[in-house]
Amino acid sequence: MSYWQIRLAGEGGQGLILAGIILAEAAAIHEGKNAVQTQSYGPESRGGASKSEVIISDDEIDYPKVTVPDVLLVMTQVACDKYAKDIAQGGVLIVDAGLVKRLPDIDAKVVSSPITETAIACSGKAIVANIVALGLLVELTGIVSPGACEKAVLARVPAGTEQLNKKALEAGYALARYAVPDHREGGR
Amino acid sequence: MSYWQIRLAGEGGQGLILAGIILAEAAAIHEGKNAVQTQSYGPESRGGASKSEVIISDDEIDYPKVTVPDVLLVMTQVACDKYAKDIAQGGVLIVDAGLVKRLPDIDAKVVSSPITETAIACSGKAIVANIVALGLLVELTGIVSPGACEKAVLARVPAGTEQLNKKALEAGYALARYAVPDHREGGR
Amino acid sequence: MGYKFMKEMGVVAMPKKGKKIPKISVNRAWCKACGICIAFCPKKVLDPDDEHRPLPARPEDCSACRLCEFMCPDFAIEVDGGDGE
Amino acid sequence: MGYKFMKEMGVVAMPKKGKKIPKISVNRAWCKACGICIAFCPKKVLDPDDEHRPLPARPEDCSACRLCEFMCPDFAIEVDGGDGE
Amino acid sequence: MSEHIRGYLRDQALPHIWCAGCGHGTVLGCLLRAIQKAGLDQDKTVIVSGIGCSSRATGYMNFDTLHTTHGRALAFATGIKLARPELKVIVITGDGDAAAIGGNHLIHAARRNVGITTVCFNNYIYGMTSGQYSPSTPTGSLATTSPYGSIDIPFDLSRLVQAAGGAYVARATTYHVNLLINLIAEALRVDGFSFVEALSQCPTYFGRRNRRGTAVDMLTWFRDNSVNVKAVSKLPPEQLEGKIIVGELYRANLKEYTQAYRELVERAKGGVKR
Amino acid sequence: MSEHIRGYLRDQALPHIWCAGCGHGTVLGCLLRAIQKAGLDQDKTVIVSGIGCSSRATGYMNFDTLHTTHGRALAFATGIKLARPELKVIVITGDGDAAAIGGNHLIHAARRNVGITTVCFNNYIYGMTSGQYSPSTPTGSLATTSPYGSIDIPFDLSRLVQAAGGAYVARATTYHVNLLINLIAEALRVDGFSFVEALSQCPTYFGRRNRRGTAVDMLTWFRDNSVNVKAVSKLPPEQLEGKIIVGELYRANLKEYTQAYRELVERAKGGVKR
Amino acid sequence: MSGEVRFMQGNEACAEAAIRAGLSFFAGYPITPSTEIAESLADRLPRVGGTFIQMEDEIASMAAVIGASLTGAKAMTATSGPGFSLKQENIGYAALAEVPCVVVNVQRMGPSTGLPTSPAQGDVMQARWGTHGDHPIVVLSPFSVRETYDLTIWAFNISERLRVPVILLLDEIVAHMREKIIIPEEVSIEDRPSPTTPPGEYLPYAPLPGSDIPPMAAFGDGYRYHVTGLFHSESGAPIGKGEKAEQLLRRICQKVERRRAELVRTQVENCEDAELIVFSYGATARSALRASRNLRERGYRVGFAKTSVIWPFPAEALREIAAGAHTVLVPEMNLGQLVLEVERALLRQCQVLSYSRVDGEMITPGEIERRVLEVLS
Amino acid sequence: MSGEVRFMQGNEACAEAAIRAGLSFFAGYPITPSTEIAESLADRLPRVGGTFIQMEDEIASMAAVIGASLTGAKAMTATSGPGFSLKQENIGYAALAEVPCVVVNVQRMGPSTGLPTSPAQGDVMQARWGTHGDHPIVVLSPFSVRETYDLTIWAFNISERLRVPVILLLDEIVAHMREKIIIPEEVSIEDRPSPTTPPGEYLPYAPLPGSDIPPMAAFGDGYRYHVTGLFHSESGAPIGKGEKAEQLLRRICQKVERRRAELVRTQVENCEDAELIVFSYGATARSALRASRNLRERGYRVGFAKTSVIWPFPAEALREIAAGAHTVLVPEMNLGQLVLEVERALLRQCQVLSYSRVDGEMITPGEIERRVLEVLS
Ligand SMILES: Cc1ncc(C[n+]2csc(CCOP(=O)(O)OP(=O)(O)O)c2C)c(N)n1
Ligand SMILES: Cc1ncc(C[n+]2csc(CCOP(=O)(O)OP(=O)(O)O)c2C)c(N)n1
Ligand code: SF4
Ligand code: SF4
Ligand code: SF4
Ligand code: SF4
Ligand code: SF4
Ligand code: SF4
Ligand SMILES: [Mg+2]
Ligand SMILES: [Mg+2]
Repeated sequence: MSYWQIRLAGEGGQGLILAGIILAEAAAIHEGKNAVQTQSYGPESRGGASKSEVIISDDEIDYPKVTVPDVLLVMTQVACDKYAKDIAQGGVLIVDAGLVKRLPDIDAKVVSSPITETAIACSGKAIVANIVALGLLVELTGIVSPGACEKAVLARVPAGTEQLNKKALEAGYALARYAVPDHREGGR
Repeated sequence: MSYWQIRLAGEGGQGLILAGIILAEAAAIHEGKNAVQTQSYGPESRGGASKSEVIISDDEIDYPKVTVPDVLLVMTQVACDKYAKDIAQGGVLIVDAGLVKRLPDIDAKVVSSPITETAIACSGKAIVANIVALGLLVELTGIVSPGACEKAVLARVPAGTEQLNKKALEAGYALARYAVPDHREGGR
Repeated sequence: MGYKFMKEMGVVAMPKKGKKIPKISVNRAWCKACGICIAFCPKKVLDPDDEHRPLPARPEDCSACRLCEFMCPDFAIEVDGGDGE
Repeated sequence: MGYKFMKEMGVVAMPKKGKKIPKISVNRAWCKACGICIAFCPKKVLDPDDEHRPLPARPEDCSACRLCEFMCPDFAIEVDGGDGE
Repeated sequence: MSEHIRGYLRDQALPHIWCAGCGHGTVLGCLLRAIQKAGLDQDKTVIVSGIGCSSRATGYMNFDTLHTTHGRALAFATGIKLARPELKVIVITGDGDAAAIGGNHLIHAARRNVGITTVCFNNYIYGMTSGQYSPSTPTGSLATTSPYGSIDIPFDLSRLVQAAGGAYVARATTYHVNLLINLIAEALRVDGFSFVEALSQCPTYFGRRNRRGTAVDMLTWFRDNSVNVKAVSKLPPEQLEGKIIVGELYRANLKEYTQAYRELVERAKGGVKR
Repeated sequence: MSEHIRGYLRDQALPHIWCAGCGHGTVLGCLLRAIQKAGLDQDKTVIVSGIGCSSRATGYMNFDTLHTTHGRALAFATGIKLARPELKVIVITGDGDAAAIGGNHLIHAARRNVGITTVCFNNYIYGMTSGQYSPSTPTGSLATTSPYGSIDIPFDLSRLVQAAGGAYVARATTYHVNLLINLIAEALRVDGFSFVEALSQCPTYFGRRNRRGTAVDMLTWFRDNSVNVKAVSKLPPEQLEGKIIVGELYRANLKEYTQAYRELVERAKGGVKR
Repeated sequence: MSGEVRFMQGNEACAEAAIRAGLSFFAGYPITPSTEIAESLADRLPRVGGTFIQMEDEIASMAAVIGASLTGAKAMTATSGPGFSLKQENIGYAALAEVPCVVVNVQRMGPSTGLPTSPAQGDVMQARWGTHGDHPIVVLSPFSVRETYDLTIWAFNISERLRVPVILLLDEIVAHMREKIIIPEEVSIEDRPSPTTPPGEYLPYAPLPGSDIPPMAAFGDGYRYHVTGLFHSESGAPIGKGEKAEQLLRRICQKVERRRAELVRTQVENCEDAELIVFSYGATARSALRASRNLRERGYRVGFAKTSVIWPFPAEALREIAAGAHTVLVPEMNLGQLVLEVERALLRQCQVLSYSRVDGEMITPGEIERRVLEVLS
Repeated sequence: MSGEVRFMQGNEACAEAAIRAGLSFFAGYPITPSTEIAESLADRLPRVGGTFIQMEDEIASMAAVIGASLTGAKAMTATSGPGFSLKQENIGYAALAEVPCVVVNVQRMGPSTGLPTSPAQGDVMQARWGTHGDHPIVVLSPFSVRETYDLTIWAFNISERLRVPVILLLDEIVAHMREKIIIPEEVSIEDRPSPTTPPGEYLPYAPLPGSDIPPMAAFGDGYRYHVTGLFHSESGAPIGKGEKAEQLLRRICQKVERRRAELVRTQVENCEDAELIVFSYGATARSALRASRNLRERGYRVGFAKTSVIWPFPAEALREIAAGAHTVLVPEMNLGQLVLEVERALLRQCQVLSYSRVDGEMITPGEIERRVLEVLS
């Protein structure tokens, strides 16, 4: 698949915009692909829902917005309820197990992992949950290589936090290996 | 003649704008005719040349500017030099004899009268020269009746100056009777 | 125009002893857990709950000065009664 | 860039006696006859001509204080020389 | 009293959009309490605001409310007050709204002494647009448009207004809630232009970027760095250095503009020209 | 000296458009003499003006000159000064231009203390548009838009600027030519924002309508109604009532804005953030 | 027609008519050639108990007018090019918040300070498009003092009825020209729709059933409602993007679009059999009228048409007027602005030519005649 | 193409490209969604020795930019709808005084405060007609981050070469979208023409022989010349009405008109045999491109065309592109603005349809496809 649509949704402060940018940069800068990242702004510039979308493609990307996400990461129940139904048939839904309790009944792989919990466990801070999620997503989908992803992470995070974020990323990779895809068939 | 084009030209402070308005009002309000008055503004709102134009007609007036004046009153040499050539064939050029020394060589009746001098003589003030000129013009041309003109003057001048202006107007009428039309034929 | 303030009203302290104990009401739906009321209560009446919202832990100490109410940026805490003011 | 100030220069006073008499130049093309120089000359050097422009009537009294020059709104009067300043 | 301010809020519009710990809610609360204290008629009071986080306050207030364009609240309010002088007109504005783009309307409303009470929610920053420096940002502060520290010298807003005119100028912070209520109530009683500078905290942008800590920390800083105007004369200059002077700063007895206009109308109707 | 100011004029543009007796020519003359006195480099001095009779002055001055839009001269000038700080930048403005539509730019230029010398030709009126009242018109004056006498309270422009910021504030009238020359020369020497309020006569509109007589009468009035700031402390308040205080009114030692910016650039190039 | 005979300037007529239409609030800032409007009203309004204020600038004037209108006053401001540019932001506010107001722009030669005392018609497109975003607007332009009087009253009526800002576009010639006018004894005056519901039930942005215009309560009358320049719900509360937002914008723009037919006001002479029609507006129409008459007298099949409504542009009406012509000539004191609309209206049916003059002088009948003869030959 | 690979926002690309083009002065006032441009430059400019200043408002920002440009600096400001309305008066000044400058307007939903964070294309007509009086202007609108970079540089080049203000019309989508771009290693940079005469002989508004653009001296370089917003002679001195005034206005407007052909920049796909062409600009062109490709894949004879230059509108180029089509569909995030120009360009050759959306959301390819299919069926 050379055309990926990815949506990361949650709330302000979870760092999902940054995660989307890093993912896109991994593809665009480190793997020579095309990528576009967009995000939604609320009527106010802060707080509330947050959504970051990424398209990654070998070809030119014309329409820049995600219509049918192949991969959907949700970090709040609200985001899950709102976006799960949009996902592509056979796509991947990744949820933070600690934050999303009600899983939707959709035709997609559903991966529920303790993302924030893992972030706290590996670094003591929930703030790197976005990087954990990114590692998980990359490892599960193979959209970009782990090497490209790591380079992209290190290029973006604040100086002095490289080790912390690298650990978080690796924790995300590890999570993926333990993840139990909760794959169900069936109508809604 | 039911369509008169009149131009009054001189410099700021001579009251020619007001004279034009009074003439137009005499026709429009007191004689039931149509009238339009326009004036030219310099690039600055004060000083310098001043021009007031009036059209009086029994019919509707479409184009509001004077193109070929039937009557031209000039109160400076500059105005005379600038506008005399525009005058209608057989029109009337009225000049203040004290202010305009060089008369043009045109196909029109030229009346040179001591307007400002008369104003000073009859009232002690040059300021009513515009009303003297108006009286002279009205009496010479018959554009409006003396009665209408007097009403129009009295309606416009500042309270307390009615007598002064009436005297000036009458002095103008009187001047007309002594005026020597300096009528010459000839090309320029 | 209705007023939904009470709808999600939080913990209400119960009168204790003979002293008139102020009623401290927290609107949990509006409270944004900023901690201002807790920090500036001169009598240390309020404790944070696990979501950092105020819990009137010691209402009997409350002087009904209403500083918490006045300082709260979210109209989320109200103090009624008491001998204060 | 040329300067046409002198072009229409007006009356110039001639030196008299031993004292160095200031040269007072009036540019009649620029002068607007406002009367300021005449009114405020502390030595009453200037008289109005029949067009109300200044005429250096008593240049020998001039102290070359240049008030007339500084106050003139039209750059129309200049004072040179003299023992003043 | 608390019963009462509920009626001053549009409950269906709440909770408000302001961030957790934002001082603007506190200032709004103080304003509503002052309105109550001053006994204003809710149907005869109009609240006007510009654009900014602070200016969103009007949307929550159960009065005739007008949320205008950025910086122009006082000009709109002047129209309201002049067209219907019996109304009480209150302007809510921010430091950016009042003093950056709106600075001219502020000094002119003050100059004319038109009967408007202005409450400026001064948080030293443009909150709404995510944290650019404002004309009240202290020199050296970080903001998104001053990544190397602001080199601008801030206005002393209260001093500026006083120099422009007006009848009443006062200042307090979100820490001084009782004082603020009283000062606004007094401003509402004044006949003429009154101005209350309410220093407010923006923990999200000004606080975070300048390492001022939480809302609680910022309020604590207000507490520790303010001096009441009544104490000023008793303190040595060193102790006033960098301090916020709170309290009533200025009062003048000048004719209110619509009153002067009413007299003008009398003259005009009587045919008197001057 | 007189030889010299000729070179400061664009002679082909003269005589100027101002009315007979208009004070603006006098102020312009004083400004040119002050430029000479302060020894400015004619090629490195830029004069900027807004719109108004006063603002037409730039057209007569043999410098780089910029005649901008109404009220905005200081904002244009700020761009010039910041883009090329080595230039001396002078703003010529009127009371309407500076204080009505341009009030905000005035207080902000003062606040930032940007190195611009502003000379405000204050004639208490909008001359160019034929005599409407301005924010400096005395209460009660007649103007075309105040046929019943103005009810507006005027600004004290110098006081306003001082409250906004800046490094130097002074005032004189067209009667006080030597003083005015010296004050402007001093303003030009100051490093920072300097403001000179030059009271000027408009015999055509302000004078005529308010029966102030001829230009000579108006200058006489200036003479008889001014007090030098140095004498103020010696006079009882009654004698100061309604008087124009002339002289140097204010001076402060603050860092000039482009200097602060230069330091910021050093920091930024050095990679230091604050 | 009976009524008082007056001789007055266009600017004066505008001021007088405004008072006649119910004006009780004027805020302005002087600028040539509009200043006489403010000056007249400074004198007249206090005598009728209205309010005149000279604000600190044009932005503030526009703001004050909107504020005053919200209290129920009929309110107006007057300016010229530079000030009109400055008012644009708040004109957009009035359009979105549906606050009735009349803005007079007496056109002078631009751009920028331009030629401040010379006439022009250069703000025709700006009057329609000067503020950001799509918005409703009505623009009227008279060609005589009498029409200035009439259109001023109509401007207030339209503004009040549709809750839309109306621009009255004069030019320096019409504004400063003095003409005889007979003040009509009867004029019909319209007011904004008033709420029919009590305060508790009032929705400030909900049109009454069968209408597209919401009734408007006055501030101070107890309705306690919210007005904002943000997109808003029927209750006046700010809303975000989405269907409701689109509905709001479409409704306010449709208020004018839907009434295109009512907003036609043309004057036509000798067009039935004309092969060429001179189509104009404002003072230029005076020259066009004279030119067309002169040419008729000389036997040419030339017609005259003018429109008093600039926006919405009367495309349909013009198509009918010009049905038989092969050419429509559009003289304007600009580089060709309204002619762009004429082109869009007529391109499929005939040739459209622009005649423009931008030297600060009025276009003369003579030059129009010469141009027509060139075309016809 | 070789060069540094970057992943950046449209707003950032604009800031970076501006510096690349030689920007040394930026003055602005924050407003969503343009603020990142100011924020980037507040960080970047000091590091390259340039000047960043946040002014007290948008009017002052525009003024400061003009002032800076007169000293020889390449200068820019950035804003969004409300601020763009406020800048209009001074944009007209720059146009008349021929001061090069670039004004970025990141479009959000208007009118008024509108929907501050939602995209729109509602300022297309305002960008052309927002200031009073006829005036020259060039308006560019990119559809990608890469094109934002390129058009920003071009904007400076055009502005400098023609001495005309250039408006860069972004929309919130392009401004906030992040895309991969390869920073070109070579870019061509143009500067304003410099005087060839010594100071004493310099006429600031006299074009060089064979040119219509006067050379421009920098303030502070000893030329001592006068710049005014009044109509002026070649020496810069104010003039009154008359022939000279007309010549000035025509010359400055002709500077752009005459270069219409140079100012064409279109992108065309599958139009040769298309019966219907989707024509667009800005972010909407991305949807149009996708929609047209989808429809081609499904066998429909649909083409795509977009323009990067909004004004002067490329009417001639479009006529050629659409020579074989029976319909041109113009999707826009407004109520139909550029379609008005498309109509004037094409009315005599084919059907022109508008597709508009104004709810604050981007137009999707799907809705364009549906509309096209409706038309084709
Ligand atoms: C004409 C215009 N310019 C800029 C903006 C963008 N803007 C909105 S709010 C704001 C600043 C608000 O600052 P302040 O008044 O201090 O309010 P705060 O958000 O800090 O309470 C700005 C610049 C705008 N809406 N309109
Ligand atoms: C935006 C704008 N508004 C209004 C005007 C009209 N106007 C020109 S000069 C002026 C007032 C000038 O007054 P002041 O600055 O005091 O100068 P003076 O003529 O008295 O010297 C006005 C209102 C304008 N040119 N531009
Ligand atoms: S009323 Fe006073 S004492 Fe009681 S809880 Fe609130 S702040 Fe504490
Ligand atoms: S101050 Fe208000 S919002 Fe903050 S924690 Fe207390 S109740 Fe909650
Ligand atoms: S220099 Fe002084 S003394 Fe001499 S004429 Fe002039 S004002 Fe009089
Ligand atoms: S002051 Fe100047 S302008 Fe006035 S009279 Fe004297 S020389 Fe002439
Ligand atoms: S951004 Fe700042 S001012 Fe705005 S709501 Fe948040 S804390 Fe308050
Ligand atoms: S109108 Fe007044 S300010 Fe203007 S030139 Fe004449 S006297 Fe001077
Ligand atoms: Mg703020
Ligand atoms: Mg003045």
